[in-house]
Amino acid sequence: MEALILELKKEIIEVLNLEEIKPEDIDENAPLFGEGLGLDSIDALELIVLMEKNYGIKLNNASEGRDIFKSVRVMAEYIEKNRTK
Amino acid sequence: MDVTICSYCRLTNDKVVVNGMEIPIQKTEGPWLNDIYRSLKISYPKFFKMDNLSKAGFLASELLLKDEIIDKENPKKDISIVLMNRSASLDDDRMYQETIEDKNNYYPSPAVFVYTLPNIVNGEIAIRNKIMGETSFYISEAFSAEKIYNVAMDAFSDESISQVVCGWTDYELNKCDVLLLWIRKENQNGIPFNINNIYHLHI
Amino acid sequence: MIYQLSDNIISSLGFTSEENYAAVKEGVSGLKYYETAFDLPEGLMASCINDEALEDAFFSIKTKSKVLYTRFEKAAIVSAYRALEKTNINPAGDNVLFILSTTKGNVELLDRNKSKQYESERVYLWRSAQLISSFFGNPTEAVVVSNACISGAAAQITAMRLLKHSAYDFAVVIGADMLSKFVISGFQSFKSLSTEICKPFDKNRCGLNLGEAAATLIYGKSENENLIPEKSVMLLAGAIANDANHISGPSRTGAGLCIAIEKTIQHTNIQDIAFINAHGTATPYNDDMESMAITDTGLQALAVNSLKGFFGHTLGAAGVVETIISGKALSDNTILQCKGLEIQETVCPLNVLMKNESSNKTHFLKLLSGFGGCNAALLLRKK
Amino acid sequence: MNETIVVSGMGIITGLGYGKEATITALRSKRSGIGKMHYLNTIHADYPVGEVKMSDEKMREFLGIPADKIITRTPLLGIMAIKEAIKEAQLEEKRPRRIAFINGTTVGGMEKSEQYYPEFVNTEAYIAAHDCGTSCEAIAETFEGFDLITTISTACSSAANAIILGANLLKTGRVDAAVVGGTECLSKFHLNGFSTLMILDKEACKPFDANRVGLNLGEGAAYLVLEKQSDAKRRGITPLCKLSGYANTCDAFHQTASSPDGQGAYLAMRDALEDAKLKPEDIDYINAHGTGTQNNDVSEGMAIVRIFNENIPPVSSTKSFTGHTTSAAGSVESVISILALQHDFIPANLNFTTPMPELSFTPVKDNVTKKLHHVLSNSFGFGGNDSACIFSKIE
Amino acid sequence: MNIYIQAAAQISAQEPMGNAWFQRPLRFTERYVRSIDPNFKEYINPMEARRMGKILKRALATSLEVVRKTGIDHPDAIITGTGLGCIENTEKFLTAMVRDGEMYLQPTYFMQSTHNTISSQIALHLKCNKYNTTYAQRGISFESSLLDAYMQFELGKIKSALVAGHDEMTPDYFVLLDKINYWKKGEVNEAVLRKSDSLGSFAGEASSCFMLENKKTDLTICELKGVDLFFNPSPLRMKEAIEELLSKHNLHINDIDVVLTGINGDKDNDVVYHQFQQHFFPETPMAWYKHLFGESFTATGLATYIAATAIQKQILPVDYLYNRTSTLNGLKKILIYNHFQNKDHALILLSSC
Repeated sequence: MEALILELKKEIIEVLNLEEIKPEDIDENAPLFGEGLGLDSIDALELIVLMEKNYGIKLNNASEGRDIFKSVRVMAEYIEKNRTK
Repeated sequence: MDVTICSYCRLTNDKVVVNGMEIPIQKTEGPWLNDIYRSLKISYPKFFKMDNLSKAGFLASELLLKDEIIDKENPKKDISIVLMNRSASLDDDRMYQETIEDKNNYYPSPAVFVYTLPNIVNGEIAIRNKIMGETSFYISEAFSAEKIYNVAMDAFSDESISQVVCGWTDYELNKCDVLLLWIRKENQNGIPFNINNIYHLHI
Repeated sequence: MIYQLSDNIISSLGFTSEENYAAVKEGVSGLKYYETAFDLPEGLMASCINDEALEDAFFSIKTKSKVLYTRFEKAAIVSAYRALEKTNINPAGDNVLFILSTTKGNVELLDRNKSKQYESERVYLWRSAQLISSFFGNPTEAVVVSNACISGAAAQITAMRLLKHSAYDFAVVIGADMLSKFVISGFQSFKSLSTEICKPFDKNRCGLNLGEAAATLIYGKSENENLIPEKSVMLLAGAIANDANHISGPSRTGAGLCIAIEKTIQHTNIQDIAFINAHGTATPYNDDMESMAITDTGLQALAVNSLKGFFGHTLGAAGVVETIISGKALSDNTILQCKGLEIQETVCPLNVLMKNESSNKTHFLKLLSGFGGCNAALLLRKK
Repeated sequence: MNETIVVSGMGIITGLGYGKEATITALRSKRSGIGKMHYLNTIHADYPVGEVKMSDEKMREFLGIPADKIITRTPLLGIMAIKEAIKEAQLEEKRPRRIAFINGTTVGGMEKSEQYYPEFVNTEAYIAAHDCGTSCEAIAETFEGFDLITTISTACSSAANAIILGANLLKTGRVDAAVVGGTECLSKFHLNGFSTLMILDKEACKPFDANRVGLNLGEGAAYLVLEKQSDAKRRGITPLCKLSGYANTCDAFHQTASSPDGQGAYLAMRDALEDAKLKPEDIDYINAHGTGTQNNDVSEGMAIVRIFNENIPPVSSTKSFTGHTTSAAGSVESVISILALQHDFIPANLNFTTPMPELSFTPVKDNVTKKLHHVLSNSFGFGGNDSACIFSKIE
Repeated sequence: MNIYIQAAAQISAQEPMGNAWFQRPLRFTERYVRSIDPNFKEYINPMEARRMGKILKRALATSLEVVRKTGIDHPDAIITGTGLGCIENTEKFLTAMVRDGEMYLQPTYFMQSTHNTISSQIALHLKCNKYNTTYAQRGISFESSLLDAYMQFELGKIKSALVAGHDEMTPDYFVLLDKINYWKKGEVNEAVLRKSDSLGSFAGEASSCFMLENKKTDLTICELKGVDLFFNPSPLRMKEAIEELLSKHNLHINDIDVVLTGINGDKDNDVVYHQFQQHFFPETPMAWYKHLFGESFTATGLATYIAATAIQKQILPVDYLYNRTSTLNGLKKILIYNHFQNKDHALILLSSC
């Protein structure tokens, strides 16, 4: 689980071009949107691509992401449960 | 107001150019400015009393005004001399400082001290040509065609002034950088007096 | 025409224009004899700014600047600061132009012993001007006028021209020169210094005294009517002309000064002129020359004074200091005495005042002459 | 400078067919042009689209363009539409002195670029055809005598902005007539783009419906010929209608999403009304942008409510007929708005069943016959580029 | 009606933002020169910048520079000209689409690929709800933007406008355009470009931004007197247009001090400028600038920057003068003439004020 969280952090940094941020700067329990990292709806779409590309999880609707992208930990838990690759 | 450059003179460490034509100078082992003086066959013994800044400005003015002011005697109240440089009179200031630096060898020289003002060069040119209009000197960090243009044009705000000797006269640490312009208002001949042309004449 | 919006004088007589004027009106001179000064072999009669007072005044300006300023720069800054303080002008605005009038600036830094803490560029006048204007956050490049002893008048003429046709609304004209071994030894070598209080226009005048001052005049365009203080003085006209005679000595005839005066007063009724504040250095030649020019221009009946007996010759500051003091006198309906004068005698006789008089005339004429054969005249008027 | 600008001709090609006749017929019979994809080769063929049912070859044949001439689909559609517009305005027979052509497009020659990318082996000619300006030039060159051309590329509001520029060119007297509008073909590029934004509907789109999912892409072209009323009169042309007002504003809210209160849309409609010197109650029909995405329809709907309050005129989105013709949408829907005005007819908003809880109005479900005087057409684009045009009957 | 250029900013192959390079421009011998970028962190915070391609960062930085200089943070119009738009992001999306067969595509590249991303990002950053548009007409994209602004000033619709021209050149697009003879095949230098005896120029990038206003202030750099576009104009039409432009401002041919052209070393391109000069301005000094910046769809933005700077400084260094004369009658009026492939033509007239 912790390995997946770290992997996810690195992937998020890369795909969202969070140049100034290092994996250890991201609190896996903090909200990704709004307060925490301050991500927006386009980032959500990018994360949906990431989920499909890297873990084979297909989300059809942007609103589905809302619950999944609460925090890195929630994301990782969801991936563990649903991954197809 | 249309102002044109009737003649111009560029004086540097290796060249004397008047109205675009290089003047041949007989070089000797001696000081460059003295070589120019001799090559021009001017007879003005006071020249040798001058500091380098005044010498450089004086020589440039001689070349510049050669055909313009043949009459050196009658007062000319319609001409101003407005000059500018970077180092003021520091070249001479340093020489004077040497004369007072050493307590044991203290011999303040009035002949050197008298040149420790940049506007003395205006005075030398004025005396030589009996020019009795305004004489002003400004300091600028670097050559600026724009500033030269502005102060020269401002000289015409005195309505009795119809001609101005203006430009850049700098001499410091053996580096001579002079561009002198003879400008005239309401004159059709010559290069238009504008910033662009001043800038290019200095290159 | 441009208006004086504010002013300041830093001199041996005080650190405000008002203190200076009050002292002058009382007849107090700032000249003092120094047995030893500036590491020079001879004694000196001079008017010097009190070092400690200058340091205190500079210290009292809260600044974030980390620059180490020279004495010359400090005096100029304090003077400009005190003049600006009395106005609502934001010196950091790009409609404000600084004009510095000085003959020798930081020349004392040529003395290797005094220059160690400063960068080598510090001896350049433009560098001092940069530091002074940037102290106030001013974004525009300051103008430096260095026209020997007429610099202070030349700077005011420059201000008048620039305000007329440029976008600037205000010109902060600072005139400043400090005494140094360099300057004093030079004048001594000329044998033109008097060891006593100078005697302008006097039969027995025998030379000048040097002085230190930093003075500031803030000029504004006449459009800024509401900014103009009640007792403002305005600069109506000014001219510069050359003698074309001799680089260090004045013309024997006052030809250049005549031209400058004529140009300056050409549109003025002479009856309106309360007095002529002459250059009056108290050298034999200068004062004779001035008497001739005043006579040749038909002004010999006017009251004449010189302020050199109060301040000495403050070189690049003289034009600014003397314009301020004369302006205060004009507003005060007073013509100041010519301190030092005992027996008036010049080639052409003049009406030089030996004690203060009152006059409610509206104008005064300011004269200056300097090395290089330059002469300047300014005409000013009460608001 | 205050002279009335009129529309003296127009042309259109969309999924509804080629020409005004085909268009009005389809609208009247509520026959949508949205359906299965035929010409675009993509893995996303399951998305329904408003495709123009003509192959490139067919259009070349119709227009008499030789097979070896390099031309992409976007300008082909444009030429089809411009021909009709020029003919109606009689620009060739009764030539105005100077004529401008202002084209709106975003995709340009992308549909060929994506086919040959990245190598363009043996097809170098399509490299130059990639940029938007080339499409404009290709269309302009089919008609002798355009004096001034340019391309506007503000995504889905491009054609509306072309109308605005054309009107300004006329008002400042730079030209005597302006052919304005937009053209856009379907491309994999923007189909995939919209797909990544997850705003495409796998079914027919449902503008202003509570259960809307997203938009259907369309393609097409449409142009208006604009001129001053006095010039039309001089040329002996009876104008179709007036362009009485227009405005361009920016939502400045988000790169792709519209603000929840529709600030940009609100300002565009408000300023267009002001430009036309009309009051909200003067508007008889709003041809909405109404893409059918969650975001657009609530934003635009809120803006409509803010402007019209209680008195909301009939609203419909004809994207339910044509699909979203992106850069061409502004002129496609302007032509539809003018057809509505000419025929006193309000086209239906297809596929509507459930009112949106956020809005106090519902779109017109069925065709309505009604006397129309002033019609408002909205066109909004990515990046918050919001424009509105008002067309009015000449009475 | 008067229109003034109040502030200007540029990012190009010369030093960005400031003007120090103007009198000492860099010279190039490469076929492909990219712009020198400023430190974008001074303009855009990293969170905002992270999705932006080069062209967007340049656009935002130059815009913020003119906003800062003028204090106009809500211009009445934001208008961008860009020949190619955000080609870097377009390529990223296109490459991924072709490579991965329309799978796993990233929305960011798509949403920042459209041409109007530039104007809308500026509006977004400034929170400016006003007029906002984008022109993409190849070599006259910038002029189209300027014309739009000009007309709106004329119609009294606006009092201020931010007008910009931006184009980037990616390595891939450079290669593509190389295939169709946009670039010279051998070495490029001033002498080669001056010769104009072969096809092609060298590739550059151009970002320029101007704040226009209808009133003159202390900041004013120069006045925008006119801008006109022409499609396939005949010589007669061009003559007419020049006469109209001059007479509108009571000017004579001799009042034009310099004609600034888009001479770029391509023989087909340059001959048009030479003819233009011979026909219409035989006595007027001709200037060029593309030898110092490279060819770019919106290079005319840089031409405008140069002409404006020359008028402001009243200096046009000999580096820009094609016929190397340095004596000018003045620098009060500069006419910028640009054409693209002899189809799209444009005139811009700038004047001192």
